[in-house]
Amino acid sequence: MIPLSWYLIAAAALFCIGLFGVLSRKNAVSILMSIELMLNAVNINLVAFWHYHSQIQGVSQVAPQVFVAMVFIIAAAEVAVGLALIISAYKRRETSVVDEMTLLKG
Amino acid sequence: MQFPILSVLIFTPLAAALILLLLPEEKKNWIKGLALAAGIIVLALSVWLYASYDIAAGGYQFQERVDWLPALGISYFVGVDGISLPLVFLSGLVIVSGVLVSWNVHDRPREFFSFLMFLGASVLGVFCSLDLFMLFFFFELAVFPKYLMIVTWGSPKTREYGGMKLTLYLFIGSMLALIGALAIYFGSGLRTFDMLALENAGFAMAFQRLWFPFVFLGFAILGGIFPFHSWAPDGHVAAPTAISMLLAGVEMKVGAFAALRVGIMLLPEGARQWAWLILILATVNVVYGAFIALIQTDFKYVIGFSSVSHMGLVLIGFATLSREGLIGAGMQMFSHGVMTALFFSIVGMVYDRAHTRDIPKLGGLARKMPWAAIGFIVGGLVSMGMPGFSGFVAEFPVFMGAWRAAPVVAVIAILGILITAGYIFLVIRRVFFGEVPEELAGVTDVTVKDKIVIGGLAVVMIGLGVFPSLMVPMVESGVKTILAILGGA
Amino acid sequence: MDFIEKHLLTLILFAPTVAALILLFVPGKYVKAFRWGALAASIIPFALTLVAWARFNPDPNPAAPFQFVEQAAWYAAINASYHLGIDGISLPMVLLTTLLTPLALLASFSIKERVKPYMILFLLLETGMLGVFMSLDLMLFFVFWEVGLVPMYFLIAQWGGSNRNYAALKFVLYTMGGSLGLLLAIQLMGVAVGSFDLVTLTEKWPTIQSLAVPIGIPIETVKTIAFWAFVIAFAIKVPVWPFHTWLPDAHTEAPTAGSMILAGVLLKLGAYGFLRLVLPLFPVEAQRFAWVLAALAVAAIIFGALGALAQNDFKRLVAYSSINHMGFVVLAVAAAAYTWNTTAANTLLDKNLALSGAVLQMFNHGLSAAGMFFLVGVIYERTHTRDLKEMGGLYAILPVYGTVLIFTAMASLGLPGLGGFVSEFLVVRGVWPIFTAAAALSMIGLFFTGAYILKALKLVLHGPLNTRWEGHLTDISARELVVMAPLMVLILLIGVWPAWLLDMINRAVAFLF
Amino acid sequence: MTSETLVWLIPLPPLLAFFLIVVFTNRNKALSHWLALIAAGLSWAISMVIFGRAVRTEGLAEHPIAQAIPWLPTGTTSLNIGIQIDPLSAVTLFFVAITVLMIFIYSTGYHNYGQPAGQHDHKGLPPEGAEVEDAKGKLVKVPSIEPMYSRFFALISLFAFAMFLLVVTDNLLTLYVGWEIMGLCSYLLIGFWYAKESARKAMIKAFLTTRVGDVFMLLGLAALYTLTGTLNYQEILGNPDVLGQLAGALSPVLGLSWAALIGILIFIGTVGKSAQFPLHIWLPDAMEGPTPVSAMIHAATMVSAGVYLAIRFFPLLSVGWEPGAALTTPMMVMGVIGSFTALFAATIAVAQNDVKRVLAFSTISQLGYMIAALGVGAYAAAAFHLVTHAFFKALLFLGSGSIIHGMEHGIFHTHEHVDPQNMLNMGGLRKKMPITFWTFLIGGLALSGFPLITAGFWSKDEILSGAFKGGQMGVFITLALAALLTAFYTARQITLTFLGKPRSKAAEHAHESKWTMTAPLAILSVFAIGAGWAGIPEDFPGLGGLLPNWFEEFVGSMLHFEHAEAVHSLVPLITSLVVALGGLALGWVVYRGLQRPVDPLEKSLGGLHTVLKNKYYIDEFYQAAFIRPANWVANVFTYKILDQTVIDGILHGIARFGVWLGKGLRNVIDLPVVNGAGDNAARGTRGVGMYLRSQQSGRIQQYMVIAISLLVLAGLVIYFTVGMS
Repeated sequence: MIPLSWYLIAAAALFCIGLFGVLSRKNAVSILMSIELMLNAVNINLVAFWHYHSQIQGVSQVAPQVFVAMVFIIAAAEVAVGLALIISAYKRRETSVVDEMTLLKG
Repeated sequence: MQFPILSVLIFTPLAAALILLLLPEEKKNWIKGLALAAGIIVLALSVWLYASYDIAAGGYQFQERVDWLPALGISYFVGVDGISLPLVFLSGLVIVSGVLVSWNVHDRPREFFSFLMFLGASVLGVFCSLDLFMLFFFFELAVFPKYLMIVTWGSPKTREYGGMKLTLYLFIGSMLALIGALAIYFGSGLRTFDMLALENAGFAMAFQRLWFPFVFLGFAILGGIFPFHSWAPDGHVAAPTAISMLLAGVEMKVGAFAALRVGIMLLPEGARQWAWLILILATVNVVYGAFIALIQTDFKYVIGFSSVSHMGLVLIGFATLSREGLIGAGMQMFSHGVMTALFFSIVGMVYDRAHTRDIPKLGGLARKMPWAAIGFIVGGLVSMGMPGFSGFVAEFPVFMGAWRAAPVVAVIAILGILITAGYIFLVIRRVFFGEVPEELAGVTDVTVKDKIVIGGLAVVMIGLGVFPSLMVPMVESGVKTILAILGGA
Repeated sequence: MDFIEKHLLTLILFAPTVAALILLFVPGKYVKAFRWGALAASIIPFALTLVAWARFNPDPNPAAPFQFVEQAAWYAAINASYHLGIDGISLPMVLLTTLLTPLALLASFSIKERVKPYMILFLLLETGMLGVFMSLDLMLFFVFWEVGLVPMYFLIAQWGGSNRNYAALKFVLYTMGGSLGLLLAIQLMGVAVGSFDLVTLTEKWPTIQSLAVPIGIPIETVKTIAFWAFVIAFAIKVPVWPFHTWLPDAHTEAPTAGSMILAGVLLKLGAYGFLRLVLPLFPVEAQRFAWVLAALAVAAIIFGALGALAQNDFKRLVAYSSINHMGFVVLAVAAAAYTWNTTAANTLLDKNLALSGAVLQMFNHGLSAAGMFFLVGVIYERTHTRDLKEMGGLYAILPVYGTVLIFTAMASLGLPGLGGFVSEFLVVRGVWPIFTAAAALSMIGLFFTGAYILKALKLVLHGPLNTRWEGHLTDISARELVVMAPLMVLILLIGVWPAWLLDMINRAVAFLF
Repeated sequence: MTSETLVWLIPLPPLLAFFLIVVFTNRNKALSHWLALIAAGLSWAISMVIFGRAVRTEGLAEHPIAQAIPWLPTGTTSLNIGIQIDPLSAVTLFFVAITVLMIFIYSTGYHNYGQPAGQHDHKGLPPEGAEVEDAKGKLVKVPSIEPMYSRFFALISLFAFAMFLLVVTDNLLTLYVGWEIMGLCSYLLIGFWYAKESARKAMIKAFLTTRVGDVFMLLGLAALYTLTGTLNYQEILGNPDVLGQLAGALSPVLGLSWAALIGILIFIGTVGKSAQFPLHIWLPDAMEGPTPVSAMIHAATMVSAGVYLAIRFFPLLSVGWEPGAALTTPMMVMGVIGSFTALFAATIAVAQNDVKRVLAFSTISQLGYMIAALGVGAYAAAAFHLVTHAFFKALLFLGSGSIIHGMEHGIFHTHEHVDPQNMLNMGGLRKKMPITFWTFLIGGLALSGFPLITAGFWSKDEILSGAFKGGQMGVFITLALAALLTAFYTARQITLTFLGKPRSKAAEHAHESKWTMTAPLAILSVFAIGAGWAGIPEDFPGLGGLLPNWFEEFVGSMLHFEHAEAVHSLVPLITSLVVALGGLALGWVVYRGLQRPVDPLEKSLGGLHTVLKNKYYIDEFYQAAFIRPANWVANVFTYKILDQTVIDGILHGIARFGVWLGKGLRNVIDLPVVNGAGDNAARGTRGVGMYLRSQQSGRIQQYMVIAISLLVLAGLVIYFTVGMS
């Protein structure tokens, strides 16, 4: 069977991709997607650890799935809010490029 | 549980402030009316308090106490004594007059009056709090509206400068004071901000000597102590009339009062140790302020520096730590509050009509606005300590105290009175007498509301000067407590 | 009636104030109302003073040296109380004040503009002056002492002559500056003795051994300084040379009635201060420095006379004459100070004569100086000049005025048979054995008094008539005669029969000093 | 009524008249002068009654008619004033009352009562005369009535009051009162015609010069009152103990005894009032007043008052002196000053042309006589001369007034412009105005001491013999010389005025005055002769003892020591005969038949004459030595330098310093330091803020980069620090 570390590596890779996207993408939407990637990376970790843990102890717990489910829900909500913000921002500013949204510039 | 009159007193303006913000912009008369109503309620309550305070019993009365953060020993704890009650009354007076004189503020009256009420609430809070934390809370509450009002409604040329300067000075002051206060809080080991408890904490000598300067100076900066006074003239000049009245009339007393309440009453030994320094600084205040007022050509700056000079007398009174001195200081706080409020209101009236504060450009206004002239003359006589007016009954004991503590101070500070007489008479002559410059030909007389303000304040000052017994026993009862502490420590 | 008896002094003292407050609410356009109202109001205290005079027992009673005493708590916190009372020294002064004020008000009927504030200020002024003469509490004394200044300042600064601002400011600042020392000394004494009551202070202060004050200098020095503080404050008011230069300016610029009161009463405040406070409170110091006072007094007499001789401004001349005349009062005070603790019968007599002379001189000078200033005002209203050189020969067209002027001038010159002589003779006689040289030197002043009075008469009345006045001048009016009549009658009365007044003064002086 | 009450009443009527005229009747001339006349008459009547009673009283000197009331309460004691009639005041009262009454009557005429008011008359100027139509309907100029007629009578009434007061009082203080009131009246009367510049100057000169004496006298009063505790004559002068003490006590001045010092101080008062050298300068100028005033002041009353005071205080002045003994200091002073003045004034009188000025200087000279007499101790003689002189000098003055009137009449008639008072313009008036002539002649002879008949002779002779007896040869010779000159200028005056031919048209048309003026002359001339017979010395050869020397006994009784009767030597008698007659003759010879109005002496004396004419330039000297310096001290030193420069300078300096200090504080400390500190602190904070602000790009990703890199950094730190352990 596949050892835990593979999952972790994959998750880490995924997280890094997401992070890179967040930091590098100009478009707010792609930044949002990158955030999703990072969240999913976390989910992979969660699931992987749950599996690993249940195998060792032989009993499976519910809490981790709940965690994951919670993350999905949050992520979904977040995407919804995020997209809404981006769209409204796009409506006002005719753009979705974050570099052009510098209202908070001191 | 008796009727929580102090809370009502403090929260009436606060509530008024909030309601005002919710009122529609265009309902100017509602706004003014509400503000005035709140002010009058405050005044009425303060008068009622003043009348029903039991002088014989003395001490802190009308106490209310609600635990707020027991873990930290913070509680909502208010009460008034013979020192603070006159100041409460003063605040009431000045708030009402402030509302009246700023009756025709056209620029965003809603916010204006709301902030005015905020300010009122904060000063009342400071005077009433018996809890160090509450005191600080109210103390800081004032900063925000003050700044905004100066920069928004102040005189265009200097309002940013004045407002910022004032805010910074006061922040520095309160920072120092806060450090001191925290030191007291932790040093007492009582884990409480209850000042009555802290009064009997019996701090160690070294401790008191170390922390007294922080607390006292911190608050005294708001009292305009030399060399941290320079915010006062600039701030007063920059501020709109009503705010100048509140600033000079009440806020400076807030500083002095807090310095007394927290500094001297909590750290009496420290006060004893540092009295000499305060005496020196305060004496400088008196003479220095007077001298500079003598050569000002800006009507409002004259008054600003005269406040510096007079607050010096208050601080001298404190620093003498003697019965007469403290009585005098208490009286002087009230007398100067009323007087300077009157001054600034009249300066405002003159400015609104003449559109200049440059003394050389003014003249002969006594014919145009006799009430203003009379009011200013009365105020001037008070400020030069002319017998028969409140200034005399206030300054005389201060000097007696000075004789007890440090005669040389009395001898030097008396100079201030002469110089005050000098610049007051000069200003009266240049502004109100002589020939009317043609550009002032169109100046109109003051409004009825202005007359009410002038008349009211003037009557208070004269009444007090003729019958000092109206207030002295009250102050005396407060001084008893302080003397007990000083004696005890 | 009982109320009046109990509060006679208070009534006298505050009747003008009350009247002033009432007038405050009368619209300014009723000029007549103000004139007559103020006049009527000022006659009330005069009438009451006559009542007091009638009920006054001239024989002092050691148990109660002061009469009509009233005492009420005023500033309990520092033991200052509202304590009034009069004795044989203050009663004449009170009478002088309450007499001169109505006359001055009558004299100011010629004031045309801003009558309302004028009359109100005048009434307040009267209260201030009366208070000084009545107070038996040092703080109260100071209160009224200062209160008197303010109305006078505005009277000069508002209704005065061309240079009024300078004069008014000089007057008020000089006097206030002088009284700062007084204020400090009063505070010190209050702290040291713990009371401001004159009676208490007079007992305790002179013999006090230690002050409750952390002051690094021996008590004698402190007392000496306090003494000088008092002396300078009063010396400025009297005024004694060299503190006199405010007086000519103030007088010259003040309105006529203002000058009348200024010379008639305000100067007396200073002299009264010497008698009531300096001598009783600082006997030792006063004795030590009596010679200085005497020297200054002689300087005042001589330089006052010479200064008057130098003037060509009629009003200034009369102003300087006040310095000259008040010098005699101070000279007498100095003599009394020098002999305060004497027991020798004849020295007691000298002191007594000198001081009685001083008080009488105060009264006389009040009458004659007020009269002179009024007459100057009368001529000024007609000619609109005070320059003596522009007058001349007016006797021919103003016979009545001329006669009145000569009478008053002679009174001020000290012509025997008129008031001035009696007091000046008493002073000289009293001072002679004590300060012989001073008395002798003062004769120089007396001589030049004659010189400047005659100079004035010569330039105003005599000589060829300056034709520019031909037909322009009207003789003194009935109202003005009514002002002068009481003064002249009193001057003559005192000159011919001084006993009616002197007796009271004399007993009081003999009792006090 | 008792004598006391009567005496109280003597001064009152004139005072009453004064007030009534001033207050009520000054519009009505007739009423005014009647009031004055009645008042004077009353006083005169009472005085006569009193005099009569006084003469008949035994031992009046010891027990005078006296009464006193407390006037000035002085502590326990009180200063009393009252009245006292003793021989001296009785005789003074006698001549004062008469002369005053005469002068009052004379004045009505002198001021042309009954004449019309002049069209061009001005108040304060002598009346110029009025144009009226005479019977033939042509305009003629006649004397016009004095515009200030009523005022004149008011003033002389006050004057009379003062004089009476001075005479009847019993103490020095009241005397001083009367003394000073007279000073005032003489001031006002000399300046009666105040619109004349000369009068204006003269009135002030008179008042101030006498005041010099008065202030010293006041000092004397003070000293006397201090030492004796009273000012009453009897208690001081009638009390040897008091006098003894005063003589014994040493004064601080020049080692004089108090008696001497006080004596001299009081005597200086006399010098001022009686116009003795060096305070004589005012008297000649006083002639600016109307002639009755000259008579009043310079004969009957005021100047006599000075001598009266000296005589009155003779006991004090001479305390410790016995006849024949050495003189006391005050007596020496009096002797020297008196005799010098007598001669000095006589010399000046010789060179004067104004008829009144001559008399003025002769008055000074005669007063000098009296003072000198006191100096040598001839007490009664001095008093005697005082009386006689009063009569004949009043006579002479009124006579001169009458002359002037006559001349003015002439001037009106001829419209000639000559000085009616200049004797050189007169001459030959004897026929024009006989009454005036004869009376004036009597007066003149009396003045020059014409032997035997005239009063002047007896009194002068007494003085000379007194000086001779006293062994004061210096005084004796000086007085003798003075007497010679007196006789000379009297003769000169009479000759120039009445004898010879008129030297001007005015003089030709001169005209006798009306009876109101001449009647007093007649009456006075009776006394000018008769008064002398009251004092003929017993030991006078021939006449002696025909009449008792009443005056000597009566007045002499005032002194407490017996007069040492030396045998009467003929030297003084012969001297006085010689000088009197010789002088008269000389004067007559020199001026007889003078044609042109030029004084022959001018050539013969030359420069000396100018000096005399100018009164030895003493006025000029005083002007330079005293008056100008005094004015300088007043104007420049006291006022300009002391007051305006020094004292005010200091005050203004203080004020300026205050302002300067204020500016300094503001500009040197407040703005740069105090404000500066605050502002710089603020600026610093602001700087930091600005820097941080630049970091706020607003780029969310940039923020995150920073955040994460920091996070990583922190992680690494923690890993390597914590994780390693």
